[in-house]
Amino acid sequence: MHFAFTEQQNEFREAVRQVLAKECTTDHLRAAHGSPAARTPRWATLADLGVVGLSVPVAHGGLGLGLVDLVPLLEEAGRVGLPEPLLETTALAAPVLVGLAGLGGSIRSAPGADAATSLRLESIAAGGMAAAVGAPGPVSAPLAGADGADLFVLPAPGADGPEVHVLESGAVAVSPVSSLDPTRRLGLARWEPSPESRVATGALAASIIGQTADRAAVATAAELLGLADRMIGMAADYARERHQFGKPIGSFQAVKHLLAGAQVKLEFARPAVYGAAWALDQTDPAVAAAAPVAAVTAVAAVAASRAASTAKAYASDAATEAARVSLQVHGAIGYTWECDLHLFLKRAWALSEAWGSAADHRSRVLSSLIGPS
Amino acid sequence: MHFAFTEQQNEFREAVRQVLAKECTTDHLRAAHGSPAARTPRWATLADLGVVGLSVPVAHGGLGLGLVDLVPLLEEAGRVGLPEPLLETTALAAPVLVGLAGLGGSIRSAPGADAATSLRLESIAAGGMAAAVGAPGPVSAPLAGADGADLFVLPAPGADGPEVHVLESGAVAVSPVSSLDPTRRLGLARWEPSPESRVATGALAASIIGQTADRAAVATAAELLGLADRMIGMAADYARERHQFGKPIGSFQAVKHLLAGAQVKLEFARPAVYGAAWALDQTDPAVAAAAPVAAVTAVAAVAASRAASTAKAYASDAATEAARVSLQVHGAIGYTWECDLHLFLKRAWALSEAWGSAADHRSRVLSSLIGPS
Amino acid sequence: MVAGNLAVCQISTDNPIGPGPALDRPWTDRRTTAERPMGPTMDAPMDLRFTPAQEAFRTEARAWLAAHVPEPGSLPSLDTAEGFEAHRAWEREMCADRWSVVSWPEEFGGRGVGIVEWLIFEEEYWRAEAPLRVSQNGVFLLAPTLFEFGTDGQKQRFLPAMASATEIWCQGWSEPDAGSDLAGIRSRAVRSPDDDGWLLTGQKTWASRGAFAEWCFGLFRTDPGAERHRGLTYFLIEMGSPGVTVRPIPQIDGETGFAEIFFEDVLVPDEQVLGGVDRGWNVAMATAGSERGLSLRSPARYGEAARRLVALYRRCLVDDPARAARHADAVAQAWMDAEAYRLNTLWTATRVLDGGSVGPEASANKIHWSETDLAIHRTALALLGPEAELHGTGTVAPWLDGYLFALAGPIYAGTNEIQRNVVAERMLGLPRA
Amino acid sequence: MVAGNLAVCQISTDNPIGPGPALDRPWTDRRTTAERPMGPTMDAPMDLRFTPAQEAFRTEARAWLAAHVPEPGSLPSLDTAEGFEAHRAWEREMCADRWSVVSWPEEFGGRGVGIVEWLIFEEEYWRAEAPLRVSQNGVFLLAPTLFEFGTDGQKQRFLPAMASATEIWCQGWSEPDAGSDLAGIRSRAVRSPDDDGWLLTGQKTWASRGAFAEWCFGLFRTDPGAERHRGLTYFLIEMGSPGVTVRPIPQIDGETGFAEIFFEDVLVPDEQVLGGVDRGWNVAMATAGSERGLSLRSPARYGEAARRLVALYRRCLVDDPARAARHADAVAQAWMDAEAYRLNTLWTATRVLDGGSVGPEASANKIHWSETDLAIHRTALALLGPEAELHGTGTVAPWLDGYLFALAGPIYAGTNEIQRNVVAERMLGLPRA
Repeated sequence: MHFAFTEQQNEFREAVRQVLAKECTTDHLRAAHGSPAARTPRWATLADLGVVGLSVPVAHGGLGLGLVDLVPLLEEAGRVGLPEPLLETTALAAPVLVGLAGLGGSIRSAPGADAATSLRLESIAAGGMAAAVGAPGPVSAPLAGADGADLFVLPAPGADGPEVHVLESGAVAVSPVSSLDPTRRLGLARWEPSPESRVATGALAASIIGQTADRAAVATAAELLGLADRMIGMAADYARERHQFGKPIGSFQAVKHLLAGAQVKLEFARPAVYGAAWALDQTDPAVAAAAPVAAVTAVAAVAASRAASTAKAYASDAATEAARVSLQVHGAIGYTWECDLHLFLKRAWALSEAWGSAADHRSRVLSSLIGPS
Repeated sequence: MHFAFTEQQNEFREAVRQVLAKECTTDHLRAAHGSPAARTPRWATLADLGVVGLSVPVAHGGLGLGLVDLVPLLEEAGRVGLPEPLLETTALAAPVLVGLAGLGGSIRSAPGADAATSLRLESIAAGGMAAAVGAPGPVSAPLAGADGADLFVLPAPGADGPEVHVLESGAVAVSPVSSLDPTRRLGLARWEPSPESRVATGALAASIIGQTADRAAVATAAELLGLADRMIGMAADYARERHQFGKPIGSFQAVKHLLAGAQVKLEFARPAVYGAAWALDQTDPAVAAAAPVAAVTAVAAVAASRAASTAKAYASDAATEAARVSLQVHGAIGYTWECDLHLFLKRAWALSEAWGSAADHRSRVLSSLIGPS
Repeated sequence: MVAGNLAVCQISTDNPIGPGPALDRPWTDRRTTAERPMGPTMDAPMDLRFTPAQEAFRTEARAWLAAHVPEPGSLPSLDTAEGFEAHRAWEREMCADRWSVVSWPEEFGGRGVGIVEWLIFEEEYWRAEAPLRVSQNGVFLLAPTLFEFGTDGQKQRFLPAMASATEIWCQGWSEPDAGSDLAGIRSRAVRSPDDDGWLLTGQKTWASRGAFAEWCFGLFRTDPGAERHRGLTYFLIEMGSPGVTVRPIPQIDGETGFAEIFFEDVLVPDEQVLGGVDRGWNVAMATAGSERGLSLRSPARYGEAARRLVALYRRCLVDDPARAARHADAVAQAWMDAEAYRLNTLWTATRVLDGGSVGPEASANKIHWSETDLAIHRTALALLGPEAELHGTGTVAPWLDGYLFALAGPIYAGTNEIQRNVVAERMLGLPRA
Repeated sequence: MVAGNLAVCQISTDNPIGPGPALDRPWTDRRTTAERPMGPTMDAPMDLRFTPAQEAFRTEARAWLAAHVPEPGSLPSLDTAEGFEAHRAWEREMCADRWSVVSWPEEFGGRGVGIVEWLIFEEEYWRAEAPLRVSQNGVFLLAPTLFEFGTDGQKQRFLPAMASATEIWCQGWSEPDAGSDLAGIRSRAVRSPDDDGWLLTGQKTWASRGAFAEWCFGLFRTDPGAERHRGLTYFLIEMGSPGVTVRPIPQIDGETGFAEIFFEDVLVPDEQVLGGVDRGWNVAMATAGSERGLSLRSPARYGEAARRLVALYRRCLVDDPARAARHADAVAQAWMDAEAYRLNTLWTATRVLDGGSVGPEASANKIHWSETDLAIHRTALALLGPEAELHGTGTVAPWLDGYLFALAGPIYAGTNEIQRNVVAERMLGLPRA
């Protein structure tokens, strides 16, 4: 039992944190709100650092790492409200392609995947492709990151059950849908399923869709951790500076206890997210090799899925509580456009509902606890 | 629109409050915990004051008043944790008998009810009969006030739907069941339904059972108001006296806000309970005559029932919050047998679940809002 | 009466009496008010129904609103210059038929009706989905103070123009360093050189409607020597006066709900002092009271929102029953919170009608309505699920905008932290820190 | 390494580099710990599984417990004289086979295993529904302090007797006027006339196990001149000493969980001073730390309760599906709270294993476990509904007793209000009042 990140992982987080502190300031963020885009100079920088290609096999120009390696970086992305689709591209799309390419178990010494997949993986690692990934549910629902995406991974109902399709931007017509947070780049995707675009059917498609939903839950939860930490930090800073009744408002117990409550929620959300990332990696043949090989049992898969839901439920609640408390502590100033707080509030609200709300995941957890009945 | 108690009602409350302040101290309460009983000298005093017979027609020795008149007195009963079955006898059993006796609409100039019912009503008013009343649901459930009751009003499943039976203690075998609060005098009632005991069947039985449940919800809510007020008051007193860090703990914002939160819940529970009592009286032919006559429409009945559930849900939450907060403010001392607080905590916990919990009633409210679908 | 009643207790406790004749027990006296020697409505039996006259008033209001209320959502936002004027026009239209300030005396443009009728009007107003009240600050916050402290001249001068929205008011309370700590006000007023009035200097902020209003009411320090709550004066200031600069403050939703106002030696004549020099704090507290008390947030506002929430839930039951089930408890609680607020308001209104007043209950009120507003909108967004972020969508926008506005509820009009202090200190007698 | 890493950032931010060879990016170095020049376990990949050795330890513990744990509920209550002895006997039985203090060195009766093995043992202990630990105060609160501050003589004298429950300890922290404000302690100690030790005088309260314990550890003021936190000394006191009087305090459930202890010139020899005269506060804080930190509440306790809650929910699904549905969300949340506590404990344990320590996180921990305990039991009672008050009933009693105990959670070991202050001040850097 060793439940901690490695020095490498911590160094990587620190490096990315320092880069984002410079490249993703709230000024950058405000600019992105004005003209959101998928691939930016910042995206290129992240690609150069190896962040974008983290889950792409080494043979295809990536780092061949897993969700445990990615989660700390997603936390940092959340902390700065990173506008680019790191979650969709690196946490979701690339692993789907890797799985399809049958690189499982030997990810670091990849045999040739089929040509198209290889090219796409290489392009992702090089920062040349940003993805949007569809969630299970109504095909008509707006897609995060769709507006400006190069690559689409889309589930669709097929003749014999669910199917998974992969298309490039040329084959998908996107009509933008406005979100409270413009950097979400929501869009409605209109496209024609075809034998060429179909990459999986039946059981394989179902498992890809399920695993993608679990990875999305954990990756989104990781971003929410960073967002919560940022909002609590902003409120604490403000509470130290702002004076009323002749002292810093942070010295009032009411303010202390508001922030302490949010901090405790965050403290306990973190290990839940890290543990879920580890559990998912254990059930991912493409990554499990990294850790001492573990046979992926059905039981382990169910437990991993439950861990993913626990992580998302906890992180969603922690982030919405941090948002509520941070706004209350800021008072009227936090309600202004000038104050940076709203940039993070809006993203936190959007992500807390994305890929399943806290309540949605709590009911998933309970069903899996009482088992099929 | 005049939403207030009359001077008469306030005077009655004040009179009862003063009597109970002397006759139902925490010493009396501790004694009652040791040897709980249904009819006591205190019960006689309440009968003399007209409290016990409040809902009994004047012609039968009562005051012929309604739930609006009784609610303030039940609040006072709750405030002192009155051990005697005022709720079961005066709020529930007597009105059932009145309804059966066909005294509706002319309650104050009662024509002859059948002999047995008249005798029972007179006996109740004179303080000679204490009742226990069964709730809808499993017949096997323990009955509040059963241990020591003289009169039983019991619903039972019959050949053609629900039935209501009225029996005296001789006809019912009661095996006591111990409760966290001994003054609840819980008991399992074993009895044989018979044509003699049967007083209502079919629609009449159903409506008696339904109205009794609504009245019980509001009457219990009223006792919970008194309990919440008592517990908050005890905590506020303690917070003024108890010093830590060189000042009264009540001067710490954390303590202030705990109690303020509970107080706000209580403030808004009160009118909900009073309004529900008024609504039920409006739909009760035996009482409606008191107010300018109102035709009891089905709509009014549904609204009254919803008001009753709103009252119980609100009062249950207010009382459990008051209990939690009061114990937290008292700290370790509140956790001791010596401190009187537990006498009220235990009753509040029991009553918050009795006749439907807050959650039970919230779902009743919602169903009635969306209507049959 | 009370004496007699006490006597009874003496007897009944010291040695219980038998069930004597009913009249030994005053509360058993069934004579009606008319028949008994006793106060006015004080002794009317509890009755939550409205009188025929009140129902007639409702019918008249409903009919007028049905005929005049613009298509819901058809007016541009209150927080744009265009929308501001559109809302001003709506106020004029209401005023023309005496619906803008129903509870005011007729001489000032009202109908002289009571608080119950005002509550009825509000119910109809919200049910009709009529526009937001651009005159709110003046009508609900300043007017009560004017009626209480204003001279006849001031009433004549300001009330009719307020009723017709010819003059729209904004509030000059908070300052950058005086928010929760209102007594920390630094803006000051000194006598003008010609002694014909006061010269105001300083900065006010969070002035709703401040970007477009014609007039502003606010507190300034007239006695720099006096401590905190003393030495403040309540001024009525024309925004067009030389030396007044306004800087709109864009808010979280990008619109400019409020503004900063800068005063530089702004000359204000003596007749625009409300309630006397150096008496501003007491005067202002009257307004703060009404702000947190009955007049600012009518129950109808939340009752209507709760009604729409239940409708949304009904739709969700069809679209996504599992999601609906997960939030059923919250929907019921939100509806009950609105209903409890309605009943509590009727309870308080009756007390006021019977000669009572609204004390620290106003703080409990403010906590309740602000939390109710949040609960209603939070629950609606939960029912909308992933759609909740789609602020461009017709079904979503009202809930999302409403949520953003509700978020400010626990902050403005005195933060809920301050209100909890008031409840603890004034209702429960806990010591000040 | 860090330097190299910073270098990379410089380059990549100031002018982005192309995807150079992997080794430019230290975090892409896939060499194993063994292969790389680096610290011990520090760089082991994340792995939540237990080692084969640890699993073997679990198997051994499970087998022993299966063979020895008395029928659940068969022992009389810990808070009765009879039950106290029954629980002491159980501790002896565990000690005989070295299961009473697994994490202690073998010389003192333990197995010298690590924190992970201790957590595993706790999981098995709770899963086996084994008796409550009557030695808890000594083993979990005093022992860590003895190991840190005790002399060899003190360790030899007290630890083995503690491991075998021959001597059971109670805690003498709080005083009637020193609860949350522990530094307000008034009980004092003065040098004995013959200068052979100290004379203790004063009153301690809320001493769990105080009614029956043989020994007591607590703080007394040895330097009346020094202010608050200074001038306190940590004493180990034999309850049988002349001048010690115990008054049991019946608690809310009628049992005597704790006691008041009165000291009147109680002679305590110098060798029973722990950690040096006037240094008591620092010594005590170490214990307070472990009380709120890892050692007091093992995750297994809540994991097991959550498991029983889910079982209760499953039964409710059959008996009363509508009720079950109303509380489904709370059941899931309670289970997740216990699970999050387990994961957070493993996270903290790893940090400790890697040489880190438990700081103010201990306060966050205490808030979380106390609220989790309440949530689990409150939800269980909600599922039981009207039955919840039936404290005599087999299925109900454990939940009701557990709820009453959980209610004390936010109060003892430092109220949650105090803990929130610590979190705000030490984790978020907010200023002290």
